[in-house]
Amino acid sequence: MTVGSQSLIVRLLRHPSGLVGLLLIALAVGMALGAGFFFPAGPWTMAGPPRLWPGQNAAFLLGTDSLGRDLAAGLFHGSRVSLAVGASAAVVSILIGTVVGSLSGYYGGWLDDVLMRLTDAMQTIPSFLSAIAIVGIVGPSLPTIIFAIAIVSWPMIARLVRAEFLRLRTYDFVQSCRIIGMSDMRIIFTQILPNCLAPIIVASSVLVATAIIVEASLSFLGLGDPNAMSWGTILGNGRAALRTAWYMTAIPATALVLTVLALNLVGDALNDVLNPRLKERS
Amino acid sequence: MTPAPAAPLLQVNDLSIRYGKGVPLVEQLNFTVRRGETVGLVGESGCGKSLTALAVMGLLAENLRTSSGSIELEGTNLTALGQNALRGYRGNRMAMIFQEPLTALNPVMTVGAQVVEVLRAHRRMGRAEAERRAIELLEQVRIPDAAERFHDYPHRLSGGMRQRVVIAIAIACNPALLIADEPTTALDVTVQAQILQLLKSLQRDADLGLLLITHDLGVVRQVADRIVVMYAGSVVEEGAVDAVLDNPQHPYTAGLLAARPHGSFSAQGHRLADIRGAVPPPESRPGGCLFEPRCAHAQADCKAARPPRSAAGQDRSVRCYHPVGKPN
Amino acid sequence: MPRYVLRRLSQAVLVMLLVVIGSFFLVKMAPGDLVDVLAGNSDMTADQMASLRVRYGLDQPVLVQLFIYMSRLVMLDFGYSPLNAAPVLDVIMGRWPVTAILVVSSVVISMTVGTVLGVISARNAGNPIDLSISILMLVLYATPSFVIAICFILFFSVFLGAMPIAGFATVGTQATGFAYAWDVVKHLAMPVAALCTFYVAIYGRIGRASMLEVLKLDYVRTARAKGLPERRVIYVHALRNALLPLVTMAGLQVSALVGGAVLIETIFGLPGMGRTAFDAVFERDTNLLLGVLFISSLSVVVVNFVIDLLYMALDPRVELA
Amino acid sequence: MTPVLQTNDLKVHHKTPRGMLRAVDGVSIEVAPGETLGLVGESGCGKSTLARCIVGISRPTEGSLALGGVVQQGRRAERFDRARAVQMVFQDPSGSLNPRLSVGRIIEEPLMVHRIGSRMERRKRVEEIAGQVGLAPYHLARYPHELSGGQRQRVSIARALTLEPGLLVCDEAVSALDVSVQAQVLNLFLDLQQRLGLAYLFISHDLAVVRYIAHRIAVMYLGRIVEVGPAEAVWSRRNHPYTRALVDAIPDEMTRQDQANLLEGDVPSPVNPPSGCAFRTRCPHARARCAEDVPLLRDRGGGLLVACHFAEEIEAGHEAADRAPVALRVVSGGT
Repeated sequence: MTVGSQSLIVRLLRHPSGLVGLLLIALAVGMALGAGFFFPAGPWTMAGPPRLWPGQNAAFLLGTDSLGRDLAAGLFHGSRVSLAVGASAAVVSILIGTVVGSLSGYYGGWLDDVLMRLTDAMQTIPSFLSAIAIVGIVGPSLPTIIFAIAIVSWPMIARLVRAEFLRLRTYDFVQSCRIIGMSDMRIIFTQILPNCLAPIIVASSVLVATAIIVEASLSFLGLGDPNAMSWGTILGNGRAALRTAWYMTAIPATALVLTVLALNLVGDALNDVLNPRLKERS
Repeated sequence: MTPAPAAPLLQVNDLSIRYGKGVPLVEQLNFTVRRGETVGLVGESGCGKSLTALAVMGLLAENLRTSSGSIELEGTNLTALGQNALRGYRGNRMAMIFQEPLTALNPVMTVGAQVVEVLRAHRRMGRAEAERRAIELLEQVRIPDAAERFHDYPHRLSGGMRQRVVIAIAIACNPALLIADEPTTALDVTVQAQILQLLKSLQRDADLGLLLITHDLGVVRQVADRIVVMYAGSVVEEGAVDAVLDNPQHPYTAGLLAARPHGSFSAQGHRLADIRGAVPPPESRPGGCLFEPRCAHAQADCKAARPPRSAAGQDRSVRCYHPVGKPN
Repeated sequence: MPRYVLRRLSQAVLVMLLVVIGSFFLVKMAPGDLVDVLAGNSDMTADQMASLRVRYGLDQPVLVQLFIYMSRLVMLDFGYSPLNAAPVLDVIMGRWPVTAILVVSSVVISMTVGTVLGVISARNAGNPIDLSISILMLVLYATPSFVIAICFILFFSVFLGAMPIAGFATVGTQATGFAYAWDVVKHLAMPVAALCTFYVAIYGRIGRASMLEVLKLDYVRTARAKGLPERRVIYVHALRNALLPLVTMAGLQVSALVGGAVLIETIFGLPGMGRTAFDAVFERDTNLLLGVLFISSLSVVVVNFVIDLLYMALDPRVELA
Repeated sequence: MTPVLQTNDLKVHHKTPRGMLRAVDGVSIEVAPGETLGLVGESGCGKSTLARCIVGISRPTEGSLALGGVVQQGRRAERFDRARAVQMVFQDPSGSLNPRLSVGRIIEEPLMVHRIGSRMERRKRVEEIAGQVGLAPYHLARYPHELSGGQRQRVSIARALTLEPGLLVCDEAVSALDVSVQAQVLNLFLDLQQRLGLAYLFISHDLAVVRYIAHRIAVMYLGRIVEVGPAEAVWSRRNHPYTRALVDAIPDEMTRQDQANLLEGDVPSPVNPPSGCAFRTRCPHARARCAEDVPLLRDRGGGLLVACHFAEEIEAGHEAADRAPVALRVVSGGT
């Protein structure tokens, strides 16, 4: 695969789900970047009368919550937190997962046994349960939440990377590198890892999506960072008024679902674009 | 050699196979297989020999299609039949053996069940009767302890044994035509010899028409009566095996024979006569003779147009403007 | 075969050991201990607290505490839950069945529905049926279970008023037998459905991909070459092999469902394990939290072990592994 | 002259769930500078394991291995010297090259790992080697998937040659190629040997290929060498019944032959090999003694070593059969 990142974007844009997904993600990112510009007062300011329905007042297009905070401001600022938590949790779990998976798959033997049992154990404890336990015990703050999400998500990446390493390790080009005297670390990082980037990239889009959902779920349960307004926080706040003012729940939920959908669409498109087996046939 | 009966068992006329609407992968293919005859279809990878076999069986992938010509089995044009009608022929009047015995059998079904299944698909047989017949078939392909192997899963058997099971499935309904696509390529040479001998004896006993697809001229010489040599999607030479291999007329056939390692370099000091370059992919095939870019005997007229099929003796033809070898 | 079972069993024990150690140290990270929690609920002198610490072994070094904890676990002694004023085991035993019903019915339903949709999708690959199923899958895949749960409540309970909004059964019901069962079914229908949707999508997507993959394999071509009816090729030869990755998926799903149950049980007010864990975290009831983590992990390990046996029955090649 | 390769009773055993797998079970071979030793055997005979052990991918369980007279200790520090002594060419031309690297980079890599020369010097050297194996300078910018199978194998050879090893281990290096391309690569191997004085350990399942290219041939069965000697002597004298079966099983494209000496069954499992002579379960000449005594390699004259108790008898019988009129040969099978 000789394709640079630019033509990857181009190919994604040619793919129907890639195009839709990228547009939606661009929208979410645009909201996050423009939050300060459009709503300089921040999401916490009680700007208007409480419980305004969307469209009721032109100044508050999406209405206000029970405390009179602008839902649109919450949505824009919330996208910052949701996307940031999603992306950083994904990055951390990819780092851990890749290191564990590479070592496990490349060296095999007792190291593989130890790391795989550890991975098994991590996947055995119900992941959302341990996320709640970690956040509940350590205390709800964004770094803790990111850490909790990363710690329950890396096993998936570790398994994926390990499987790729097991497959690629048997390839003659890897053996050939050992024969020319290349060091193990150099083989892992310059020879094998670049060849399993494709599945990692595909998985990472799903990982960001899952992380966003987990953060929202935690906030929904009241375990979110009290100082950060995320989509989950708005959802949690709206829960009490579900029967009378369901728009408070529906608006952040829609944003959440669309973002997750977009990430999955991009994941599917990446899979099609990067999958060499599909490419060979065309 | 037995005299040729009137109607051939299998007749392929001007067959072309295309990928979608693209360039043809196989073009204007003509050959016949007669009853009780073994025809060796020979060529290097990418020449279209396996595609031809799949086309005869009606098993081409969905994105491939036969774009022209006909395939006649016992006088019926198979290309005109729908999948439902074809199903009645497959496994019944014609059957196929594949290259990879390791993957050709369903891993989660016992070998016995896989033989029984084909019997019950085409013959009105009760379960018990089909099982009896299946064990007979496993014995016929010389699987030791057939009654016990009947209950084994494929992964328990060696490659050679699995290929025997595949053969048992193929001959279960006494087909008239058996297509074997590189049946021994994945096997060791001593096992290859066993399988070839088995195929030969089955063919002789049942008066089968056998279409043997292979890249190995040695296999063809040992097993086949007639040979069809393919290059880049097209037949370049055909005829009786001994006649063609003793006196090849097409430079490609001659080149293949000469390129095969023979003798000892350290003792005799001879170099192998290789064929320069590589087989062109379908989209960059030349407009003239397909072999022209690699041919040592090419002349100016070879570039102009595809050479026609010309008779080169009884039951023999060659597609070349400047045939090599002794005239027959 | 016994050899393989034995190896899996020893792996399972090892995994449980890691779970116990991991969750123990996680809980130890909490500021304050059990005695602080107890003290928080009553007036206790420093002396009383110190003597309580001695009684619970909390004055010992952490490793000794771990050892004591583990030796108690072997006797199925999970300690005392201050939150419920009852032994942890009793609390869990009362709530375990609710989660079990929720999770088991979700696995069965999502696997069945997902697989059927996946196979239909694969058989119609590329045409409108496939496209519409795929779009449905995408939407279900992207919608978190709690959002679905809220939608269900809004539509069925608030708007239509057709379904009970919360609880395991009607409060104070006197119904028995079939009537009681029907009451429970009505109460659990929405929670189970909400818990299922995501996994229906996962099974559907994996099932479709797996089926398409298998249909390309050599033995499917062999089956076609035999002249078998297409239905037999699909359902006998392809499907059984395509199911294998789905069975593996089921193992992972059980663990995730137990986690997901926390949200669903909270939303629907169900007295299950997830809800209990959530309360334990909030009230800092560490014994209860450890107990829930242990029992739910143990259930996951047991289910996975059973699934491995099932896999072995489905795939005769496993004995070689 | 010091042999470029010498193994002494080399054993490579692996643990498997079903017992110890004796992939290589006491192999002693020697390759002189500039010589080609052909190693033939069927799948599972241990020839690839032996190759991997010689190039340092796996370690010997027992026995010794010397490259250019230097006994290998199996230390990590040895890997640079080993790399300069022996390199390998693999079977699968699509899996042996990193798909993400350009051909030039693939050939240059050994020089980079060994920190040889400046960038310009390395580039010059790469072009020079590419020329030697018949690749044009424009090929260097290509990626492996843009090349044909034969060209990819040339890239593999070029990469193996950059460190100027004395020995090249070729593991089924031409087996995946079509006959016409196979001949090109075989000719290239011969050219390079003449020009550079390379020695080859040429491993193949194809006895005809090995006979053509090798000076000497070693025949391997279930982890052991059963016959070794000058190529023509092994081919024509066929003292070991297994060698004989291998030769007879090759379908000859020049003449139709009767296959009188078919072996029965498959190669037994190397986890649980037969007692005594491992070949006895398939051997038409097997007798009671074969189950008890392990036959050792014996000198049969003319440099031919054979591990068979009845080699004399078989050679005599073989000559008698060749003299007998063809009509008398029994055609087996054909029921």
